[in-house]
Amino acid sequence: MFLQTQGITKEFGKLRAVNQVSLDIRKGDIHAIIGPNGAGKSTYFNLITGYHQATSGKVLFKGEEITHLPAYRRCKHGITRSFQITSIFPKFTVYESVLMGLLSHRGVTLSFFSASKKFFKEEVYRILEDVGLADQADTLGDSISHGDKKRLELGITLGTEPELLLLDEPTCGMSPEETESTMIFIRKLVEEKGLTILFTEHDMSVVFGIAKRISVLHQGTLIADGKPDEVRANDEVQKIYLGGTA
Amino acid sequence: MSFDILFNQFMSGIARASLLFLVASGLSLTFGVLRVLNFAHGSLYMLGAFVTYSIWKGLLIPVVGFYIATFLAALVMGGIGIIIEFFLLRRLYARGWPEQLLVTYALVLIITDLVKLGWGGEFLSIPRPVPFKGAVSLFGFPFPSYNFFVILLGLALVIFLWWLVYRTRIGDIIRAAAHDREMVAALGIPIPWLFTWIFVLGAMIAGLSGGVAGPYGAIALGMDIEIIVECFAVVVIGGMGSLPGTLLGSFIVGQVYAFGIMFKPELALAFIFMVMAAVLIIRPWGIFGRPER
Amino acid sequence: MAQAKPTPAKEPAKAPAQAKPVAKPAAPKEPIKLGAIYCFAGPCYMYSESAINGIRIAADEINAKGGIMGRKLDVIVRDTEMKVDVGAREVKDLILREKVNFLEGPCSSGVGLAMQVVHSEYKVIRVTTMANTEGQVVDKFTPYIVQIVPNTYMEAKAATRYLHKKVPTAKKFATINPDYEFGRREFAAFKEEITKLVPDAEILYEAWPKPGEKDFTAFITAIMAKKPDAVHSSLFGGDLVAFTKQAAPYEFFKTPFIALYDLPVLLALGPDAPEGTFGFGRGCFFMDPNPKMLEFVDKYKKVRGAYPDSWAVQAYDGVYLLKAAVEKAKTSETEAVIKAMEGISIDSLRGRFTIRPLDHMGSVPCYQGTIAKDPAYPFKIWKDISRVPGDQVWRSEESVREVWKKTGVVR
Amino acid sequence: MVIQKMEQNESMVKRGWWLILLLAGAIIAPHVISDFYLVILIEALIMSLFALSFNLLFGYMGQLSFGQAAFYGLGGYTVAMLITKVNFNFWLSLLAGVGVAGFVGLIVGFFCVRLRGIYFAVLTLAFGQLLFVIIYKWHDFTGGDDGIQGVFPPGILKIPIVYYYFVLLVFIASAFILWRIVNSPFGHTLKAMRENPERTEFLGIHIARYQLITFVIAAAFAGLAGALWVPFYRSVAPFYLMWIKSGEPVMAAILGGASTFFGPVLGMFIMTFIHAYILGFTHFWPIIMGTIILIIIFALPGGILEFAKVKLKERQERMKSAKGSP
Amino acid sequence: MILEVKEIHTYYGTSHILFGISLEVNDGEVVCLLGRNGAGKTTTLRSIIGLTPPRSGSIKFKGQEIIGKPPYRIAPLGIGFVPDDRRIFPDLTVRQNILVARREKLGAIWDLNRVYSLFPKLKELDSHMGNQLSGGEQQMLTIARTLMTNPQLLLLDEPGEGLAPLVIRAMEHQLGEIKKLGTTMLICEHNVGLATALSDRAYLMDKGTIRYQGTIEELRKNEEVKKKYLMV
Ligand SMILES: Nc1ncnc2c1ncn2[C@@H]1O[C@H](COP(=O)(O)OP(=O)(O)OP(=O)(O)O)[C@@H](O)[C@H]1O
Ligand SMILES: Nc1ncnc2c1ncn2[C@@H]1O[C@H](COP(=O)(O)OP(=O)(O)OP(=O)(O)O)[C@@H](O)[C@H]1O
Ligand SMILES: [Mg+2]
Ligand SMILES: [Mg+2]
Repeated sequence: MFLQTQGITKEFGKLRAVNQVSLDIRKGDIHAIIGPNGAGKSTYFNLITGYHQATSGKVLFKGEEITHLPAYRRCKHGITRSFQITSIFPKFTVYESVLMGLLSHRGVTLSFFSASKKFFKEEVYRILEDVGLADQADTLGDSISHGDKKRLELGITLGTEPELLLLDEPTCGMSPEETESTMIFIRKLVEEKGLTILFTEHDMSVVFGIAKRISVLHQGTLIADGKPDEVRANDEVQKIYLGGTA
Repeated sequence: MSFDILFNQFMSGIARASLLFLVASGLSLTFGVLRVLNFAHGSLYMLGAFVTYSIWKGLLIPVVGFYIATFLAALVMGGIGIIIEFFLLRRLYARGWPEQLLVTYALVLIITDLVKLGWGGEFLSIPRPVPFKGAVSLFGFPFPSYNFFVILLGLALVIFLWWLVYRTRIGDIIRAAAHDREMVAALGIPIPWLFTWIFVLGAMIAGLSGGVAGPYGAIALGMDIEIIVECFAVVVIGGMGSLPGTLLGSFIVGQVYAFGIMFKPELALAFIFMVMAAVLIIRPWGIFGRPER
Repeated sequence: MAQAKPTPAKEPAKAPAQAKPVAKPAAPKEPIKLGAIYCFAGPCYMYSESAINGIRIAADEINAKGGIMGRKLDVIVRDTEMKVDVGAREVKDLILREKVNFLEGPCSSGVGLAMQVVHSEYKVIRVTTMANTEGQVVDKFTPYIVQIVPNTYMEAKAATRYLHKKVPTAKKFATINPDYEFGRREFAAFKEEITKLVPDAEILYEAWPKPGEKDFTAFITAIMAKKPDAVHSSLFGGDLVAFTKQAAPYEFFKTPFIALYDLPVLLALGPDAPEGTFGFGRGCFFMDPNPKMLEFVDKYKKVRGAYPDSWAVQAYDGVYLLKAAVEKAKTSETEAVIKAMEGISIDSLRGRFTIRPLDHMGSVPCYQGTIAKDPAYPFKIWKDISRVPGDQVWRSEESVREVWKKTGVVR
Repeated sequence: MVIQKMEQNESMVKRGWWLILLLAGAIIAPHVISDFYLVILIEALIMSLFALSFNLLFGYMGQLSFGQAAFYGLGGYTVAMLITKVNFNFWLSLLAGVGVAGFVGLIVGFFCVRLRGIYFAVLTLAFGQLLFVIIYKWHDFTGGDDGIQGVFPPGILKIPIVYYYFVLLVFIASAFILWRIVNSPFGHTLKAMRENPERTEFLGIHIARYQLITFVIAAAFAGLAGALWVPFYRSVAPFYLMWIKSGEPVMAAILGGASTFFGPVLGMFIMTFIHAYILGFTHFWPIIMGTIILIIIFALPGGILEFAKVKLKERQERMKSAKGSP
Repeated sequence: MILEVKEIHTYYGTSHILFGISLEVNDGEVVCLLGRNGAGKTTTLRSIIGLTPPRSGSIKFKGQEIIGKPPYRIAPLGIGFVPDDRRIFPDLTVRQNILVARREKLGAIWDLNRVYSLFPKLKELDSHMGNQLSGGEQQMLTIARTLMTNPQLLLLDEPGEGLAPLVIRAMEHQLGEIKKLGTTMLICEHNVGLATALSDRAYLMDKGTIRYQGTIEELRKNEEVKKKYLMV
């Protein structure tokens, strides 16, 4: 089993943001988590990536328990994430930002005396080409547009060459055209690099366009899990979330 | 050790805590809203003391002279606060806090020399005002009634600030602005003036506490640096920008010092920093502070 | 003359190459330069201003009468900001750039000690008129220092005797001293003397407020809780003002108390000065109203519009000491002046005193008195004044030598 | 790409000339300036090293330490005590100074690196003051507020000009090491933590560990600066550990430009020289320094070097666009 | 005409972003700005509210020139701004977040009850702190907060971003209601469904310029536009 959560729960005071969620994510899948606002999707992500510590339950990655590992260790295991509110390096150029992920992943961040410029030039440019930011390589992170920032963040996470990539609303804020290209790109990642992707999204055309499996959260509880068509056919899901839009 | 002695030591700790709170609350307020750690707060306090002295000396009104002088000095410091905020800080909000810190540090240097130029560095002193000249008896031990005055004033200020910050719309705006002034402005709230008034309020509190410190101790050069370091200890222990934190921080520092003096006088000062370090190790953002995440 | 070895370091002071002797024998009409280096910061600010006033008045007098051996006396003022590194550097500046012949100052003892290493290396004499730690002449003696302010040892000893004379029955004592070099030394001397005077004396409590403390409430209650017979203190300046005001409501001054109640403190306290409490000081007009002093007071009042305090008096004396020594040596050359200085006696504002050859300590008097009203002044002054000549209280030569043995001073 | 590379080379050559010129100046300087200014030059160099150590934290890691003087002072005290009390070898004392500062930095840093921003600044201030109070109060061991006097360097190092070349050498070596560090992958990680610690952590970086390493490096170099200073002035005092001293590199970095490598050095040189010059004729130095700070902050945002860099870039851009249009 | 933007040029520091944008919004109309990422939509809105004041050009609101005024002067004239990055005040509860924006004036239509009935979810969260909300909840709150200022012209920057489909549908409905009450709106939105359902007219932006303008019907008829911007 690739990633497995067993009865994972997170409480904020009295609020159970994530309630006993047990879910298996298979290697090579594109797996969507959907649900109304405040359903607990981001919190679920936070539990997997170590941003929050679970109140109870377990997270297993490739058979190993990682429930209480700090975030950076999970990244070393091969789990990388993007944030719902884009999180980039404002005063780094696009190039430098992507380089950071690579430096970290390839374990050279403790080398003190060699010039960082010399590292991984090709790899960085390849990623930049992939996410379509090659022409902005020398632009500062905070002066690219909202949508570009999303793509930059994707590029940064790819630098860590993850096995499991968690994307919190990856196309949110992107124009339809860019959404389309991002979808294509995500699909390509899975097909060519064998990545596993877990993502949340409110744009149903994206969800039903690329997801191979969909899980639905509602008030912290898993209420449906299955192939897109099964989920679409689920009455409860229609009632609380889709409302006939998909 | 008998109870009355311990109680008396406790009360002297409370008196010290009140004075510390008077000063530190202004520091905490400006930090809470403007996110400016005002190094010059101690200097405004010192200047307030000197100004109070001069007004008191000039007024020559017997009984109430001191109270009037303190009130006027607070106003004067408010005026200086306007100048500082309007001409200096206002231009810096968009920049990093280190630069703001440095500007207030520059003010420390400038105000010190202005005091030297204006008052020549003599030690000045204001006698304790009527009706707080003498002492009252607590468990058969005299307790200076002026200390009561300071304690009462501290309490009054706590209540006022608490009401202002947590019970008024201004308070909501203050807390909103502490985080995102651009958005508050976009909602149509005149941010620059809000900030000016907050800073002025902080400066007035500094001036007021300086005035109160006159009859309490001595007015002298160096009282700025002396108080500001302790105020830092107070706000750090309590949690920066938190009103209840400042209150608790003052209490802790006052008591640690008072009992430190009683049991191990030569280490009393070190105790404060030890407590401070200990608190920060357990709760890095102070007792009532909030973690950044 | 024996060479002083500043440290037990292996290096003998073989006329170190780096210390270019700068105070060369000068052309006759070249002015004599005096570097006045004081601490214009915090509590020292006022003392330093006073000292500079005293020095300037003395220099003006001397220059009006044709200078020292026909040479004008130039005063160059420097500020240490009460920081040791700045002090050490400013001394270098005075020596290297301004090429001063002599130094006077500073205020802070710590700064004084740091400066001493530097000017001794460059072989320039410093007269210390304010920083009065014994360390300068005893523990860390070099021949380039002359001290004409009663040192901590003398001062505390004399004050202790006065306290004992006033309250001979007192056995249980408490002390409150600022927690730094000065206060610590005063305390040590007090302890030594009081055990001599009252063999069964007991020190119940030692309070150590930090210098600059303005809130003594907790110290006061802690002291009173011990119910001592008398309290010794070396608090001074603004700290003493604050202490006095905070202590009064506790009826603290019912207990005999002695501290550095000199002119500025009495001025600041005004009506709040506790009558009947004892003070010690270093010599101002009401402590030693001799004709010379009173003449100085008039002059000072004309120039500054205020009464001179002891800091001005001592600084003034310092300039005249240098004048006398230079005139005796007939040159401003350092080694000759040192030789002339040793054993010299001058008539100062505080009466006649002599520089002891061994450790360059002046036999300057210590004063004590009891605070009282005086119709002649708008502030309180002292009565029952006692003037203790320095040679009655200073450390004996054997005792000095003993300390030197420990600290490695060879002479 | 190729053009970009050429431009880069060109600017490297330009920068190289700069450094060579500066170096030449530094070598001949003591022969042309007066004794006193030689003293100031030595001071400025040592303090610059102190400022560089501070700026590793501030400019690169993005954390303002207000307790850096504690390590500076510890370096100084270690040297002073070893030399005066046990007659220790001077060179080994210097090393010990670095070591002690670094070791204490490890302990203090362990607690401090968990905090950010102004909280970090105030916690370092607290620890700095704690160390200050310990040195100040531990009279028997450290000499209390008197400090320790008579710390002489050996042999010809007593001669200021020799000491100058020695300090210059140490400074260049240290600056080179720091320069390499900030441009290494480690340095890149530091800057990333400054920009966005959360993002960096989720890229697999253990923030606290990296900050701690940096803290120790910075403490060690601050200790080195202190260890160089004390034998030059022959004495040490608790004041060296005080927060006011910690403020000096802060000022230097912000005045000179914290985002540039040499900004703090420039800032420190300006401060040291102006200070020495102005104290010559007034003791109202604070008001002048305060005014200078205000002027620089308001007139030259980002600090002198950063401001110059921005202006230069603007000019280049203007020239480029002027050339571009026919 | 309630808003008239003429030839504005806006910069971030030295980089030139808007190259002479002109647009008009009539009273009671809903106009939307479409365009790819980085086209300058947000910048246009920020220029109007005064957060990034244009260097040249003219912006007239109800006939009054507002360029050069700070945001806190512009907003009270009747302009409300909903930023794309939400900007909830973390130290305030949901209720305080809403009330802090309240502006008393005559004929005010929005009050606490009304915004709560618009976003019932917020009512449930009444006493939660701003920093404890989910992304979508924050989005609702930021709209609610701006409505409390009772604006005549509402600038909405991607109001649908991060909202669940049902909520978007509800919001579409609510914005329709707001429109019926006579509030004018200028919307940037990538969600074409939401944008076109509400809007009367649209401007297409590209690289800091206006490329196309027309009514929604015209837009739908234009094949190229349809393919490039509407993806339908
Ligand atoms: N730090 C926190 N403290 C308290 N409550 C929280 C915290 N973070 C989230 N919550 C609450 O937990 C619930 C789930 O939040 P979460 O962010 O996981 O929702 P979501 O499914 O990602 O929603 P959206 O689609 O709107 O992003 C929400 O009701 C939110 O208010
Ligand atoms: N703070 C900034 N500093 C410099 N340039 C910026 C800044 N913010 C945005 N830009 C630039 O301005 C241009 C327009 O950005 P803007 O945010 O207005 O685009 P947008 O149309 O809103 O895009 P999106 O749909 O992605 O939100 C972009 O090219 C971006 O690079
Ligand atoms: Mg979410
Ligand atoms: Mg946008």
